[in-house]
Amino acid sequence: MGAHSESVPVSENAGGESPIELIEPMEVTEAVADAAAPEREIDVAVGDDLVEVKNLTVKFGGLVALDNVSFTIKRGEILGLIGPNGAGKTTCFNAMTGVYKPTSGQVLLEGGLLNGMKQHKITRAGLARTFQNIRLFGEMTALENVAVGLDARHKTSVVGALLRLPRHKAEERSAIERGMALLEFVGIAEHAGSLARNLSYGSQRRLEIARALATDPKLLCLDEPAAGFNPAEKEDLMALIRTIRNDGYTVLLIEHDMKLVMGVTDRIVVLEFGKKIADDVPSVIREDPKVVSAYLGEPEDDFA
Amino acid sequence: MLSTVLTAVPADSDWINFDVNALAQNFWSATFDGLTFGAIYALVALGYTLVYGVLNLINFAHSEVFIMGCYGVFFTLSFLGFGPSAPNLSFGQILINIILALIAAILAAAATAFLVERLAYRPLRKRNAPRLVYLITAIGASFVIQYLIFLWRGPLPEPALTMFIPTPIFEVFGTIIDSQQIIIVVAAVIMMVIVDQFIRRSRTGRGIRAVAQDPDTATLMGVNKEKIIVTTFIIGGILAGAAALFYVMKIPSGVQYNGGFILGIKAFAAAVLGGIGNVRGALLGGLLLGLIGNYGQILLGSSQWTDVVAFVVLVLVLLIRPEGILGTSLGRSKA
Amino acid sequence: MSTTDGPTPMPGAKAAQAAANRQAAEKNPSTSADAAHKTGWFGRWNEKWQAMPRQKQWLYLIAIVAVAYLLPILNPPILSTEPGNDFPLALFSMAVYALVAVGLNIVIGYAGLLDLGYIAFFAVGSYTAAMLTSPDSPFIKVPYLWTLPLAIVVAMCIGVILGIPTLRLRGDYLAIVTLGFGEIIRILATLIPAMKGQVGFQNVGRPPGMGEDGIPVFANSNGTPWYWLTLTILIIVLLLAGNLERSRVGRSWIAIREDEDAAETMGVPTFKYKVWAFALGAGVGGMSGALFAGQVGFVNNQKFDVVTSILFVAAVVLGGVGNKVGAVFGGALVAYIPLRFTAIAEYKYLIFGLALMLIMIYRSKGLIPARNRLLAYGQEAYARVRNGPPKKPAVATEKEV
Amino acid sequence: MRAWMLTTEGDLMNRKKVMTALATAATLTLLMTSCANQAATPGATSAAAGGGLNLDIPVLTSIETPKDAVLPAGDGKATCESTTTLAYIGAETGANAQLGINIFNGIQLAINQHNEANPGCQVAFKKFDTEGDPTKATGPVTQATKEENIIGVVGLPFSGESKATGNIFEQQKLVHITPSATNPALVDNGWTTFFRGLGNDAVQGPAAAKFMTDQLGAKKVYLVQDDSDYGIGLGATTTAGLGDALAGSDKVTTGQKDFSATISKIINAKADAVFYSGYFAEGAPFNQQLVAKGFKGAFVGPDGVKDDQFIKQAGDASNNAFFTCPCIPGELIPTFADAYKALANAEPGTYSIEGYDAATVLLAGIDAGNQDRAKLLEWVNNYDAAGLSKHYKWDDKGELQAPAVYGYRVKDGKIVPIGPIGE
Repeated sequence: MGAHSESVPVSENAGGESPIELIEPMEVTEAVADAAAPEREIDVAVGDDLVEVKNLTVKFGGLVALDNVSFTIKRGEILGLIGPNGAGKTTCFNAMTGVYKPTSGQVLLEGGLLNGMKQHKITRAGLARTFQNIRLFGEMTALENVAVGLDARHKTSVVGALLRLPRHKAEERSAIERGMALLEFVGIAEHAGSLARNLSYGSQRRLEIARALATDPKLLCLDEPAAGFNPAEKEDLMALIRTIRNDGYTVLLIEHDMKLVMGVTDRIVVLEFGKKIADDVPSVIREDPKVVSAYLGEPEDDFA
Repeated sequence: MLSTVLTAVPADSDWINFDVNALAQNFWSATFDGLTFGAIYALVALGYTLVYGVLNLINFAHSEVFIMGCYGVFFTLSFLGFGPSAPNLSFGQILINIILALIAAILAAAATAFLVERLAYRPLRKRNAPRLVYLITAIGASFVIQYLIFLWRGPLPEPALTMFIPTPIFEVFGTIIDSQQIIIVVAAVIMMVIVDQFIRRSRTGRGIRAVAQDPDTATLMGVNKEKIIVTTFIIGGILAGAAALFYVMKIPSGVQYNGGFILGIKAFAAAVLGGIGNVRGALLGGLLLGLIGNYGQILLGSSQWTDVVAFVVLVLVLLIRPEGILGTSLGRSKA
Repeated sequence: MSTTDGPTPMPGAKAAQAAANRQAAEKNPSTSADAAHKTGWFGRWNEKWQAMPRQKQWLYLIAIVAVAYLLPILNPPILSTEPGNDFPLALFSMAVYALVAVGLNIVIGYAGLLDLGYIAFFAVGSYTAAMLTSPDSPFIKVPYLWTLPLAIVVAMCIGVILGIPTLRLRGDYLAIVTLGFGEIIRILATLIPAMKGQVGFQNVGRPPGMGEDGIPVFANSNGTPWYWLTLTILIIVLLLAGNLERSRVGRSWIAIREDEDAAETMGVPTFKYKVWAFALGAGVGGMSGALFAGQVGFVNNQKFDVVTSILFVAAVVLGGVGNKVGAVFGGALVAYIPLRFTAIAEYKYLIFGLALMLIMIYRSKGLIPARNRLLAYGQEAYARVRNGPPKKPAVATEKEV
Repeated sequence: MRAWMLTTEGDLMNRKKVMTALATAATLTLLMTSCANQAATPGATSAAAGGGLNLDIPVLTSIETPKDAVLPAGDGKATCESTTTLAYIGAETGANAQLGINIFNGIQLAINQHNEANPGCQVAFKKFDTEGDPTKATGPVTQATKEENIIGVVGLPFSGESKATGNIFEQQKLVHITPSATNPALVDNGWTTFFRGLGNDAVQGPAAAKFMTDQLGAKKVYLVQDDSDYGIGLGATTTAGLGDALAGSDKVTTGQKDFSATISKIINAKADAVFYSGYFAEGAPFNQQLVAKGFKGAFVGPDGVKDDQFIKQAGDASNNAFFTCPCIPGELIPTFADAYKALANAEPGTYSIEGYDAATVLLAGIDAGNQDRAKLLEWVNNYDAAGLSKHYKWDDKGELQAPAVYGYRVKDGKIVPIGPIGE
């Protein structure tokens, strides 16, 4: 961690939540971010509420998977969502991204209600996600996978594509540019032409992130992105997540690996049995007795 | 667009009518007859439901499992000297012959189900094929069976088989109920109750439900998933074989190479109507579909409407309540 | 698999699962190398083709198209279906089947929707052409060529009407609903008097033009002009399908086929694109039906059976699901075999049924495996990656600091 | 919950067997109880009376052949190019294959006899398969018309395919004689190359009506027609011929299997004869169900029903069946029947002799030196001579001038002729 350095977001208000230092690679990153999402508004205040989860409850039959959970995600932060297995992390995540209909409660993005919206509309509203078990489009190349994400912002109609109208051509060109930039950003540009299913495991995870970033999200939700990674790969991933944040994205991270969570997040929400038991910066969470007891008896966990 | 075609039809024809009087007049006979057909649909529907529960797939070849059962009945009874005219035998002899036919039908259908599972489904399961691949393979299997029968037996229906002349048993609401209707409905319902209890109470049944609910966990817990799948196919086949006997009883000239096709769609519609994956739903859906089809036929004025009505019911159910009337799946049903 | 599953049933197994996932994923590259090897001569040929410069590709294409147009005149001895069947008419049949397969490929191959009642759209197109041109029909008459676009529109409308209730559901429901629908159209043609059941419509219209001998150019016995007309339409449809393929539409379809939930999550309006696929496929099917009706000159309810529908599926699967060139090949083959080898014509359903099974089990990519190119300018980008020195990824740069 | 996981496979299987046995046992019990009832009251109540009918019409054992009948052998002195070809176009495979086989065996017999007798004129014979399908017929017909050597055609057997392809023959001026297509409207297309070698449905319908009312003595005839061109057309002409004797009518569809609705109407109408205007595929189960429901009257069907399959499928129920057919019982012409049997290893079937006679007309033309399409067409146009089965002379539309309709009945499991009807 010590050797690690962070690049700066383009935002002038940077520095609200975490200390930022200006260093060289910034230029590269900035260029990439610009290319990937040229129209993105990044000159916004860091620290505002971006997403509000209000009294979210999800029931499956008689089982309460998520019980009246509320928290906020602030613009420009990396929020960790943790908890022992079965605590309701993924349920919470799925309820936010529209996979499940919450039994009650609300999810607001920049004040707009997301509940009841179709999943693809939620994505377009600015919430993108990756999957715990990688779900790429296996028969597509890496670049095409990213292009699907980019299409979320494209406006070509079926007729436009059929007749190759100018907008279609322009969007196709920009898709190539932005797609390549994104692949470069996550570090797998040389595999742009490989089928997703032929990529190595690590590259697949990175590609998922690139694909999610391609939808130009306001909030990027990562569902256990380090699952199956070795320590070195986890280091790389942490660096990538930070870079993403520093590029002006807000990140929600569900993770099992406590070391990773503690190392990369700005704030952590802890769930247990579907309820929120803690919500604070990592250093406080680490000492919270409730959290510690929740995690006791989890043999495989390297929480320490 | 279709509706504009309909309204543009010259008025000289009575191709569709809403003959409420006819329905009122024939209501009870349509009801009893509909229940008879419904019982047959229900037995076939169970095969769809069970396989769907376990594999999450529509077994397109199930209609051919059923028609092979029909051929089992046909060959056995032809061999035993039955033909288009009512047999001149004592009731004991008829009974024994029918039982032999039932056994043959069950064997033929169950063997077909087994082969379909082995040749079409298992190789795909081994390499974890996508769903579309299963569907196409099953369609291919169904096609192959149909045209093997076609090449063997030709395009025509087999000669009719009359097992016995239905005799009036009693009269309800001015409608005579005959022995055939009673046999079919009661036997089908009893068989379905047995299957229902089997699924609920027996060890294999619990295995089936475990696989339906979560195949991976079931495997981890020591259930032999492959064996359960084969068993499910075979149970479906046994029921289809029994349905075949009743079908030939009801429609003696229905044994034809492609005779299972429409019945298969109707049975599937019945399974969806009741809630696919739900054993009791299959019974309910089958009986309801039999009734709806028969009422529709009388109301609209041609037997061909039965198929259209069944199809429309299927689409409506999918539209309004895709989980069916009873809804719950095989795995989730209470133990 | 499904994200709508309830809570994970097995606590404590996540790490193991992730490791297993990883193992599975790591295994893939090696198996795919095998797969590339298995594609055989066509695979190699395909690679060569992709590596060719655009101009050279065009040259080859023009040569192939020219040969295709000349086929009825060349009547090559081994290929020819004569003496059993007139070769130009056989070519017409093949072209119609190819067109059907290209249309159905949009539905099955791109969007992964198994439509087993495609014949219904073919029938709708046939009836549209027949009812608007045949003297047996009470409706207003229009020139035959107008019925081609009309058949597309009518078939698309019916596709949308049928698609909206069913496309929200899982794929296999769609399969059985379409199967039923294919049969229902036939029954309705029997029941509705205006559709004249088995009696049918005679003297369906044809494109204008009269030969010197007083025989219309587009007589039902003159296969060549019908073939040329259909081939031209086929080429246009192929070009348009290619346009769609290399656009967000094609990407959305393939994404839906690969993983519908993930596609939805990536912002693809999956339902909308499924309806589009269904409707566009229906449109092509309708047009094929209108062409067929025009050539045969006679339409009744007997030929629109579900069996033919399954032959259509076989055509798509044979060529390679998702591959439009394969679809052309598969469609032509399905029409050609019974016409050329009349001795085995009786076994065609058995043969194609077996082919469906065997191909799905042993060679699920079909006879002509090819991957869809989904980016309009993808080749340039890939060439850049291959040729130019890859830029150092941003993250790697960071790590060095 | 856990106990079952430890169960051995054997247990599972046994369990299943028990269940199956239970199911079977339950079914058996049911069957027993109901069959007991069945045995007590055998047979169903009869609703219709068949008493007034004259069902026992004597079987025809021989027919007179015209003394001056033209035979394919001719005088043995004919000469022609060795490329001269006649063709059969029609079903060889598919659902309608049997009818096609009957016909082309007849043609083959005529050509064989001709070629044996005429060493100087060896006519070639080609067959083209349409499967009897209008949509498939254009290919083979076009191919046949393109082959210059083919100067005459026997075919096409079915009305639908004839309708779809008649214009191609007309364009190429190729004469064709259909041995079996009976739709009256076929001659109204203005085709000069179309000839019909038998009576059409407009002849058969009234003949059938007359047969039912006069010979069978039916007072109330119920007419059931299918949805085919053939069934509808023939139904109309029969209805007209029946007049007041028509007790009612109903429609069925191709492929229908359950006829109970129609049958209850028939029984309610107390009809003593049923005319089924359609094909045997539906006619056979229809009659079987009709008789099973207690119908005691006569079942009459046209040439579409007259098929051995009808007997096979309807079983004993077919004993009440009569057929009308514009076809001549070739099996009663010993010379023809024997030669046919030697060739085809089967009895002559429906339309075998029509095929034979049609080929004879064309062969006679070739022998008379009419060896191109135009001349052969002219020859058929002016033809006026007896064939083995009947006299052949066509009017300007291509309709036979003196067609005959024969009646047939089922006796001892076979279809046998009962003589000309409707005269």
